[in-house]
Amino acid sequence: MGHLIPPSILPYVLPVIYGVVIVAVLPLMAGYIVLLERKVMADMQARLGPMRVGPHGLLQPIADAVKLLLKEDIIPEKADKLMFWIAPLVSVTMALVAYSAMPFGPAFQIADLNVGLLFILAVSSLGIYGIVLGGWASNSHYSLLGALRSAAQLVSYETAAGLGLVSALLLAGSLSLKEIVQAQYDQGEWFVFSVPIGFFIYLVGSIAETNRAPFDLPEAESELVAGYMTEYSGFRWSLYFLAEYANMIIVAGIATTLFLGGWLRPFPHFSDHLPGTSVEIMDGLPAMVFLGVALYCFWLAPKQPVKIQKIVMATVGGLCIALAGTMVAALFGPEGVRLGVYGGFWFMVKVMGYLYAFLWVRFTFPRYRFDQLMRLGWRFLIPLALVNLIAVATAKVASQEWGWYPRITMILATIFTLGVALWLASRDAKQEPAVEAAGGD
Amino acid sequence: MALNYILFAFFAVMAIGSSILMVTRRNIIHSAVFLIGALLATAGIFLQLQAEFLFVVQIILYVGGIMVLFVFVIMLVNLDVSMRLVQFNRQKWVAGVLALVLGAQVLFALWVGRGELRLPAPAVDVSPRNTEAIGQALFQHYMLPFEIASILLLVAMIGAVVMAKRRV
Amino acid sequence: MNVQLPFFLDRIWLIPMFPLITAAAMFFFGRRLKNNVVSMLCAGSVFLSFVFAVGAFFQLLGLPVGERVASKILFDWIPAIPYHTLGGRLANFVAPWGFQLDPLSSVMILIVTGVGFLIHVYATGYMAHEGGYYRFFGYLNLFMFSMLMLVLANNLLVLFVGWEGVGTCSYLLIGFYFHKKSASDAGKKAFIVNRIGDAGFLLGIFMTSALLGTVTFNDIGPALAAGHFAWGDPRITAIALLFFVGATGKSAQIPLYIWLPDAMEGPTPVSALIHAATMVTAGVYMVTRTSAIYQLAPTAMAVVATIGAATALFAASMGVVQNDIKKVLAYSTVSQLGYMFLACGVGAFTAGIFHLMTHAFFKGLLFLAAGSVIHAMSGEQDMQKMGALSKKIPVTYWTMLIATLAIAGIFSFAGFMSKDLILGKAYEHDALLWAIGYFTAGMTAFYMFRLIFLTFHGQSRVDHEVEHHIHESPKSMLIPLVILAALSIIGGWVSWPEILGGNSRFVHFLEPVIAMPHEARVETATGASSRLGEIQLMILSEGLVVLGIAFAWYLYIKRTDLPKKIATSLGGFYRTVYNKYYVDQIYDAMFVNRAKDLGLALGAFDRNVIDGAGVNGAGWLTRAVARLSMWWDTWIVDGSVRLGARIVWLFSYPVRMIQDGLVQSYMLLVVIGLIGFLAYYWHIVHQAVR
Amino acid sequence: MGAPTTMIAPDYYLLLSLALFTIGVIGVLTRRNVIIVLMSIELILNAVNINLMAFSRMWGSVDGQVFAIFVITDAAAEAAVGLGIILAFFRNRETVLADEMDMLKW
Repeated sequence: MGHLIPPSILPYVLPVIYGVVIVAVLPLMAGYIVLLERKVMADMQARLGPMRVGPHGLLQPIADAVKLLLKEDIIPEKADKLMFWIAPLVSVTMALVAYSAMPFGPAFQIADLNVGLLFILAVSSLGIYGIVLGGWASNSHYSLLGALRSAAQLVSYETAAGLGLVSALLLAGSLSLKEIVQAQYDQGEWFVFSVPIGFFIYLVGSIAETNRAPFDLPEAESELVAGYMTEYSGFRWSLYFLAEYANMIIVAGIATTLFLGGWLRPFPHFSDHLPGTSVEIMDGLPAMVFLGVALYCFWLAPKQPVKIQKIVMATVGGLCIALAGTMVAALFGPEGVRLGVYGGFWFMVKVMGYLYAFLWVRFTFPRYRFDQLMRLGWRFLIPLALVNLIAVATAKVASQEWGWYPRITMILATIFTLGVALWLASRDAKQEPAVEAAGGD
Repeated sequence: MALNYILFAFFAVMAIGSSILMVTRRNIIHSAVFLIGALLATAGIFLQLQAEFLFVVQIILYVGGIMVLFVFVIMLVNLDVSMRLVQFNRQKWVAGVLALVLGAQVLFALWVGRGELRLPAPAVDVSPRNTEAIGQALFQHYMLPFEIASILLLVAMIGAVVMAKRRV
Repeated sequence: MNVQLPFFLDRIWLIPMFPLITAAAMFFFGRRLKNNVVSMLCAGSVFLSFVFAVGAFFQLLGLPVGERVASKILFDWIPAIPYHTLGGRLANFVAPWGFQLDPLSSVMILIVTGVGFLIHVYATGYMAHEGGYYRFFGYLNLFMFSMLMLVLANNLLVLFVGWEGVGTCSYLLIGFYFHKKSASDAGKKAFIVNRIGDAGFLLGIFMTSALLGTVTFNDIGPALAAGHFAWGDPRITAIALLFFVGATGKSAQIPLYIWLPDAMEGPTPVSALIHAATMVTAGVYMVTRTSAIYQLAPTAMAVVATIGAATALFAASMGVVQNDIKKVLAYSTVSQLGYMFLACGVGAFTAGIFHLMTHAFFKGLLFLAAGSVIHAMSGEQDMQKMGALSKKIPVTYWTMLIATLAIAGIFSFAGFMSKDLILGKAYEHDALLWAIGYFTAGMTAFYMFRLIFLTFHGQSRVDHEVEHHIHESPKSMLIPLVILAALSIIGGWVSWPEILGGNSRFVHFLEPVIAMPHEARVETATGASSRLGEIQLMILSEGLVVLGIAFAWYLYIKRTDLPKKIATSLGGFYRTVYNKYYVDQIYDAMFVNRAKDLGLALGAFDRNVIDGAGVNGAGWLTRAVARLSMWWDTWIVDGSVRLGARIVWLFSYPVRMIQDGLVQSYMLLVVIGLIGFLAYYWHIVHQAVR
Repeated sequence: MGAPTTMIAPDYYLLLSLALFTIGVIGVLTRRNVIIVLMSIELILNAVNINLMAFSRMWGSVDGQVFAIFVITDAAAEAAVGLGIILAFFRNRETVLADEMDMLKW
């Protein structure tokens, strides 16, 4: 189709398409992550969760979205109109912009900046303005306190998380996300296995950065009603909501890219071809999974109480069939398409796993006090990250310059860092300050 | 081609406009926001100058760090008092005029030396590994300044802590 | 002498130390101690001293007669200072902190510690109900220490230390009831009068060391011998007279006797111990101690004898008319001291010391008995308000009667021995002196028995509220009375005169201390031959004494109305005597007021001349100059400074306008500078181009 | 990013930085609010950075960018200390106005 469009704008076409796709899909994804969250919560609490809207509440997100869009949009009297209007936009915009460097697949990436990782970090760190300005603009103490808290929280944990990332960057030797994934492919193992402690630090830091439980102090219902979102409602509120979940996906994507091997499938080097073809057997796996889901849906469909639900369930089954078909078709399609499809699949799978960890943590741990939060960030994570960084650097030097066996050095570094972590933890346990420090700065 | 000029014009106008607004706003928060805008525009200029690393650093440090600090402090100090006061001091007119005179002088300098500065013809990839290049320069040629800068930061940090600490 | 001395002799220096220690204890913690503890400590320490004294005495007796002297030098108080005496000899002035025990001082310490111990015991009873118990006994022990220092000293300076010490203690004890004005006045009077005497004594000491080049007693005799001083050398006479001035002060002789009667303000035990038994005899002791000097000064001897005799008569005459029981005893003390000086004056130093001892016994007893009477009368001292007490307080009565007989000189009582020895010596020396002493003896018998009759006999004149609780004193007071009574009886027997078949052992015991120059011995030898013998003298005096007693009985028992008549019949004379011959008034007129006037005059001089003309004038002058210079400072100096400052201020005005402390205006200046710089730069470039 | 085929003359960048610089100077000189003064200083530093960028691009060397990094470092330090001072001052004097901060006069 190259002849349809003038060559001058050719380089700009594909990115635009990708961008449109992302902006279109993201809200839907966010909605379904919410549904997933509620389902998981219900499961962990031995409940059913939403069941009414759609089969097993499958249509719940759509219902919520409609409700939010139709709600009245309230702006407080004393609020700073301009800021009140801008703030949510800032949040969501920055969240969306961050996707422009996110590699969903070897080809599925808007722009491969050679500072991609830094770019994502930078842009996602701008999201804080949405929160702070919104909290300030609504001219309410709850909002302001929540905003300040979340700002402080973000600034503190960005450092730790960034340092955790750097340990992986050391191994990758590049800031370009694509090359990072490539490095993991070349070195033959995901960096989560090389620098597990870096991964752990980033996990905690990312949870805090996205204001998720147990670090959800900015919107702690028991303390300040809903934090910076107290005065927001309706569409703007949903924008904040969207921004939060978009950010979750971003941090999950970053973690996937840096530690979980990005779009690489498990055991990327294992290759066993289908006889007579160049088809990897392992690539059949996704198709099989979708097929199974489809069959399950078809088996469920007649059991649905209402007719519409039967139809919906059947539709879902058909969707899954279609997906499986595409996968299979992609197997025999051109190289680029195949890589893109499968890369996207594995990427999303890993992201979902990471998010599941988020939910799991959220429903497991109680909320922190603010001073505890700060102490954890400044007195445990950051020193640990620094030590980890030094250890990893030493290990890398040892393996590169002195020719030690890389895995051994990495394991040694990890063990050393673990010791340090234990020491730090015991030290903090020793000097637990009084409760009067609560509320922090 | 044109796109380049368009980008530059966009960023330049955004930078100048928002900085003018920054200087003139009555509400400090608005000023801060417009300064952020100006900084982002500057970052865009950097990007257009193919300094990706500085572009990111500008965003992370300036926008994500320094300005967050500013907004923090603005929210800590009581605004609505200072908002109701006169915003410009006694010497505003003479100061403004003098600043403009200074600008005019530099403008004169630019006018004298117009057209003598040329950007080299763009190589196919101008320092594709901008980050590596900066790293090399920073850690080999500018090692000492780098260390001194780090010490400067340490001192500044201590000073800030001592200053902002209560009951001091 | 560093031959190994026996135990007690080697430790004579301890004798004063015991009272000193307890005195210090009293002053430091006395307030916290119970009364019985205090009395145990103080009396106990004095008793310890007494034991040591007795031991030392007998060990001294153990030595051969020739070298009966034990001296102990603790350390050099004033190290040796070489200097030239008036005689031109090179001498070495050294005042060792030394003690010396010879027959004389041994007798003294026996008297002091023995009588002192008894009086301590008495005081524990007498002072039982007084405040300041520990203070009283502290002073008393301090007095014991000083007195023992005085008698044990081996040189004049240490003796002077004791001398002053006893003076201070006497002052403190007379003024013991310091809240009573009369008491504190009496104390001050005693002290000041003593100062006069002490001044004389001190001058005497200076002259001694200047003339003889030594102050140590043992070296005085050899120094005199070495100096070849003629008999009656005026310098020696001067020394002797100066010493005698001190003696008159301490021993209450004319003209300095006036303090002793007032000293009766003090508690009775004090009167007994200090103002009868021991301290007042210090003068006699000192004169005896320096007898070597007196031997060479006949004039001084004559003065001493005359003064002594006059004092005896004079005081006795005043004692006749006193009504205060203690006053009577005080005047009798003065007159008895007069006897002692009479003895010294006629060269019978041993007799003087002998009388000193017996007098210590019976006069101490008299005072204690009087104190017992006062105690019984609950503080009443006027004999007019007494009478017929002999039944009520028999022990006191009998002991006092014995003492009276002793002082009156009835045969075989202590007083008889010593007094008749003195009279005999006086008679050998000069008939007139003997006559005075003889007459005084009669008066003594008269007023003493007047005291006895007024107090114990006749019909009672006691107030009724006092009447019904007259009571005998406690044992602690009576036992010393009894002991002293016994001593008053037998105390004199230690020197039973040869004529009555005795051997005057005491006198011979003292002989070696008194160096008799041959001239004096020759003189007395010649004097003793031609006149009456001792027996006749004794009989005469006994007769006179009995006469006096009978006269007293006739006046105060038989015809109690007569004394008034006599008093009125010779009114002026009586009043004169009754008012002690107005001596105090005379002294006031002659000395005290003159001294006051002098003080006032000096004060006026100080106020007007010194302060007025000198200080205030200088002050005024200074102030004037200061005002001048202030004007100069203010207008010229400061003015110029301010002028400069003003000028600078003026010229700095524009600069200061810039320095308004505002950051932004400074920034503005920076911008201006930048503009200027750029303009200049462009100017340069322009010229370079052209 | 696709490399632009034609380049813009550095003059434009210099003009831009000049404009920002002048605006910053005006802000520094005229605003009473210290915080805005500080922000204007940041603006001035940005103008400087633009210059550095342009020249480093012009000479094709990264030295200018390195200097820009140092400038940013300075800006961070200055902001931290300055804001600390402002906080302390506000706590003591309840004001953020520059022309009331004249305690060091003369």
